[in-house]
Amino acid sequence: MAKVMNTADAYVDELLDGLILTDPRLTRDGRAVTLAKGGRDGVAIVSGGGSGHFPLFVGYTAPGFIDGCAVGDVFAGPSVASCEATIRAADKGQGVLLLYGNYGGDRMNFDMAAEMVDLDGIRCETVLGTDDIASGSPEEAAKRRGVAGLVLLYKIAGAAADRGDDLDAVAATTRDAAAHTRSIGMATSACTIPGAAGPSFELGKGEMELGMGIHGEPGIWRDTLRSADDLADEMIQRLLADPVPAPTKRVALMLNSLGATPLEELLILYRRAAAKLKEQGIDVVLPAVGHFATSMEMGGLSMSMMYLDDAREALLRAPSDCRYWKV
Amino acid sequence: MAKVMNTADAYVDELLDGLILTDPRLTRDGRAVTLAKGGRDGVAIVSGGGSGHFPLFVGYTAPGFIDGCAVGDVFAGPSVASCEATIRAADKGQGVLLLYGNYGGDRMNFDMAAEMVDLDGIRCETVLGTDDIASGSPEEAAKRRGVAGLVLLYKIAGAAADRGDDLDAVAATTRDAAAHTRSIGMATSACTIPGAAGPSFELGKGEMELGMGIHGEPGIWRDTLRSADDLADEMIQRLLADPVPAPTKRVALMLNSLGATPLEELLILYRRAAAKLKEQGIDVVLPAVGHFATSMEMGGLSMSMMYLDDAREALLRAPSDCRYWKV
Amino acid sequence: MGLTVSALNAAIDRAAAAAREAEAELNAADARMGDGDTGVTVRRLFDALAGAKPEDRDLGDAFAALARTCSGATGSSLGTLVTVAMMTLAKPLKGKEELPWAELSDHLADVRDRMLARGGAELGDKTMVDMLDAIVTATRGIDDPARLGQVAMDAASETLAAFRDRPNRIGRARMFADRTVGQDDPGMLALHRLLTATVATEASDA
Amino acid sequence: MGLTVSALNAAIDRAAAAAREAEAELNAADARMGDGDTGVTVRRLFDALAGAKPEDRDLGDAFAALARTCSGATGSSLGTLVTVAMMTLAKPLKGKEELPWAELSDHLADVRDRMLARGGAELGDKTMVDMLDAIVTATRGIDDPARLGQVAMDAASETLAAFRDRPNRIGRARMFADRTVGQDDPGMLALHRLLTATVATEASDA
Ligand SMILES: Nc1ncnc2c1ncn2[C@@H]1O[C@H](COP(=O)(O)OP(=O)(O)O)[C@@H](O)[C@H]1O
Ligand SMILES: Nc1ncnc2c1ncn2[C@@H]1O[C@H](COP(=O)(O)OP(=O)(O)O)[C@@H](O)[C@H]1O
Ligand SMILES: [Mg+2]
Ligand SMILES: [Mg+2]
Ligand SMILES: [Mg+2]
Ligand SMILES: [Mg+2]
Repeated sequence: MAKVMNTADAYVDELLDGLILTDPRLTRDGRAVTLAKGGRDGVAIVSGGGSGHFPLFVGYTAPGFIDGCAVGDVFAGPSVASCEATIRAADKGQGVLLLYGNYGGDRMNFDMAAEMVDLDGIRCETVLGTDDIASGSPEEAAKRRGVAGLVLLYKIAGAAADRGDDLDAVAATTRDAAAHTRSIGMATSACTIPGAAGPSFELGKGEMELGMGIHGEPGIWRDTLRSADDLADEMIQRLLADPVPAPTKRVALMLNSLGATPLEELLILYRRAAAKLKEQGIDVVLPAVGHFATSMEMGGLSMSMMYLDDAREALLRAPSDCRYWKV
Repeated sequence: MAKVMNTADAYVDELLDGLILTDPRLTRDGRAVTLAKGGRDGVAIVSGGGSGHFPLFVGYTAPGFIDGCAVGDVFAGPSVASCEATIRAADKGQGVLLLYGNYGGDRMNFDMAAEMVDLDGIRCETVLGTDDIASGSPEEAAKRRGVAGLVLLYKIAGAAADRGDDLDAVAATTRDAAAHTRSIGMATSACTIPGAAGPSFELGKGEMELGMGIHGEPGIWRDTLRSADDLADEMIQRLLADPVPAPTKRVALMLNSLGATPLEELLILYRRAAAKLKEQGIDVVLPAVGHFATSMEMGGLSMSMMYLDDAREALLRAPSDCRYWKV
Repeated sequence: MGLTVSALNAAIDRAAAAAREAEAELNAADARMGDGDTGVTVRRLFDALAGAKPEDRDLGDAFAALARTCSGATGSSLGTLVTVAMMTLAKPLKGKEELPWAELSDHLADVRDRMLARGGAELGDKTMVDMLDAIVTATRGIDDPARLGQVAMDAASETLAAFRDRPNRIGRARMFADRTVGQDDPGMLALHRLLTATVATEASDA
Repeated sequence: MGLTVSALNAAIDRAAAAAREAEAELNAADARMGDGDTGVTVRRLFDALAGAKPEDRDLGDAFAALARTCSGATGSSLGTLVTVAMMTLAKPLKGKEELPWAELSDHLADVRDRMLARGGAELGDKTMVDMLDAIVTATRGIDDPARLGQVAMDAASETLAAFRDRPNRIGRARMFADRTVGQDDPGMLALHRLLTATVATEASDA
């Protein structure tokens, strides 16, 4: 599929130019994007990650969500310099929560940036998105990668900061929410990094793969043509089987298109997933179906589930104003 | 690309089941979906069209937008029976604006339905979306098809009805807005109708086509790999060259992904399009970048432009609550 | 002898089988100038009609029931034109159990006129209505069902051939009318295939 | 004789050329177990370094400047580990215009330790740090630059071969470690290719 772009090397900078033009609340200093207008005064939430997952990460730089985002090349982490610049720009003197996906490069970069700003007295806490159950066994849960569930964590952290919680409290609330969030994805077709000759993997016509990573990392199984109901059943079963500290009977359920898969098909899957949860006595109180965390034109979807108590439900329902979040 | 579905024949009904589950404000009677809670009391706005374009059409059944939607099979119009049922369910005694895209089948069906409900004293007015400039010359503007620009018309009509305008006034305002709305699309890859063996057309790797219809109808030219800037220039030039009654220097600009094309690439294109408009002294006051009217997993995008005066700008900015509309 | 509900039902079954067989061919024909769905449209429509065959002996009621089924089963242009046809036939045949073959042509003329009024096409635009028009003219006054069927089929085949090298003038196809030259109109092709099957039924029933 | 800024600059140019050449190979190696971008990462990184070659004669300042360039140029794990390397070298070399070749191994040992601390990998996980570790050990005390280069290259080649049939133990690759058996680690492969080019530079500069 042809890319609508100019050059591969200009891809990220040009898309950020476009983003800033569509949202006058944002400012940009190179690869550091911050919410200049309409943001909160308290604890700042900063995220970052590779491009190619829009609206994740930078699209959530919005009231009620994150205050700043460090932007990497397509499928690469943000540079140390952009992490540092974003933290400095977002900080309001109340400390900064670094909230991003658990990828090796990103961790190193944010850690280095945090050490640098620490020299100037800016305090950072880190919470990692580790929701992808296909990227590690329950015993290795801390090594798991972050996928679309991170968006739910943005909302939690943003609402906690909005109500005036201090850095430790925001971090604790978000960490607890992360411990109650699980995702699993499946892919039906690959995507191509701008400038690359072709996709870095290929799925045959009518093939699908469960558990594939958002950069195309191999998954749990590859098979031909399973029905939507069959997929929904397996995804729900795997999510529910994964242990969490204190599971509740109320969940937020996010069905996310990785790009090419139409929302119609997410709705078909949603229908069955909600019914399966109901069978287990679990209610979906916050359904979200859309493009929240993509892999460019990749086909497929992810299902994310956050177990809710009253506190988390209230935070997810708190007012916000992000054009890529509407549930 | 594998479809996430059960059977082709169940595709539409199952997606509607899912839709209703994600939005408790909606009710469904077969292929007639209506806003049961939170709707307006005055003039009802009813639309309809084929499936496979989500969130168009049925996704806009929401406060501030349409009151009901008749849903067809994928890429087929809604049946006469579903048009009639939707009109009857949506009507609040103040008359119904039928607002849909100018496709032969849809017109016949809505016209027949309108004649039937007329027997029971339900008054209907019709306004057609005819924004696709590639589907007819300016002299044949009335024969042009409706594409993503219809979403902007929903917003105009909904806001006019919300402020209490009567049917004639809502129709006149919407008709005038339609006369000021123009779109052009381009495709980079095809899509497959559920159950079909493959896509009904093929674009080669790295090929793109300007002016292709949302069902894959052939376009103006097919070419290999043009740059985003080049495309933006041509699209803007073609849109501006198309005559409208009273062009203004303020526009709403919608960049819509047909499905697979990532929003990143829309933002790259947006950057140049906004600059081109600025060169002509035209300001974009309402940018919209997202998946508004798709063709399942088709690659490509459309650009829609509505010339704004104060009245239209106010209507587009009026409050609404649709999860697929956020600008 | 004339058209009865039982002959109609047999014809619908034949048409439904023919529609299943022609699905891919009709989709392909439509893909060349439209949205590629004529085959699936026709197949679903006739599946629905075959699944709801009227039990009434009154031809008018039967056509009204078929019109209701059509109106709920499809939203395509072709399907809606079939609905128009059924509605058009329902009114004058109300109360009749048999329609003399010799009168069929006049009723089809009404159908053609209603289709043109509803769809906004004109004769010569290269649509299924052009084929219907040719059938109306060719079959006028014929009361032998076997001959009527043969004449209708010949008219359909000739129309298909005669229009093949003319441009389509309605819908999206008119935008690249040149490219439709040499191609069969999918609606005409559908009517031709269904007619072939239906005429076979009538002949064997006659 | 020892490492100077001008030798460093020449090495960077050679490495940048090597990175361009190896881009596709490294991407392909990464595609088998990671996200397929090691080649583009390394190419962009060394393009940036080559475009910002330090002018200073002070090795410490030179490495600090390179660290700054790195830190802004890439966000990949590999790139950040290179940043860590530059930062690690900057401090002890501050104020020196030449680093005796015999001392290089000790400095690289510091680099290795900082990389392990920052990245959280362990020796044996099959990363580029394993290769660096082998180089550190093999080159200890060697002060002839030609021999040092040859020994480093041999160590790199041997490490590549020795680890090829072992499983990767970090990042996503550990999830399907079995499938990484028989495959070169992309970071090791990158280091090997860059070293080959760099050693050639040093040899010709020596
Ligand atoms: N307005 C019209 N008047 C007469 N015939 C029409 C009209 N529109 C479509 N048709 C006929 O229907 C055929 C297309 O049918 P189909 O593909 O099922 O419908 P759609 O165009 O809705 O996809 C055309 O080839 C033509 O013969
Ligand atoms: N935590 C780590 N510790 C040591 N080396 C690492 C680590 N993470 C990655 N590497 C090295 O970097 C290589 C991958 O580089 P690259 O593809 O550029 O980065 P990324 O994994 O961010 O896409 C791996 O093959 C490995 O040698
Ligand atoms: Mg990477
Ligand atoms: Mg159709
Ligand atoms: Mg068609
Ligand atoms: Mg990589």
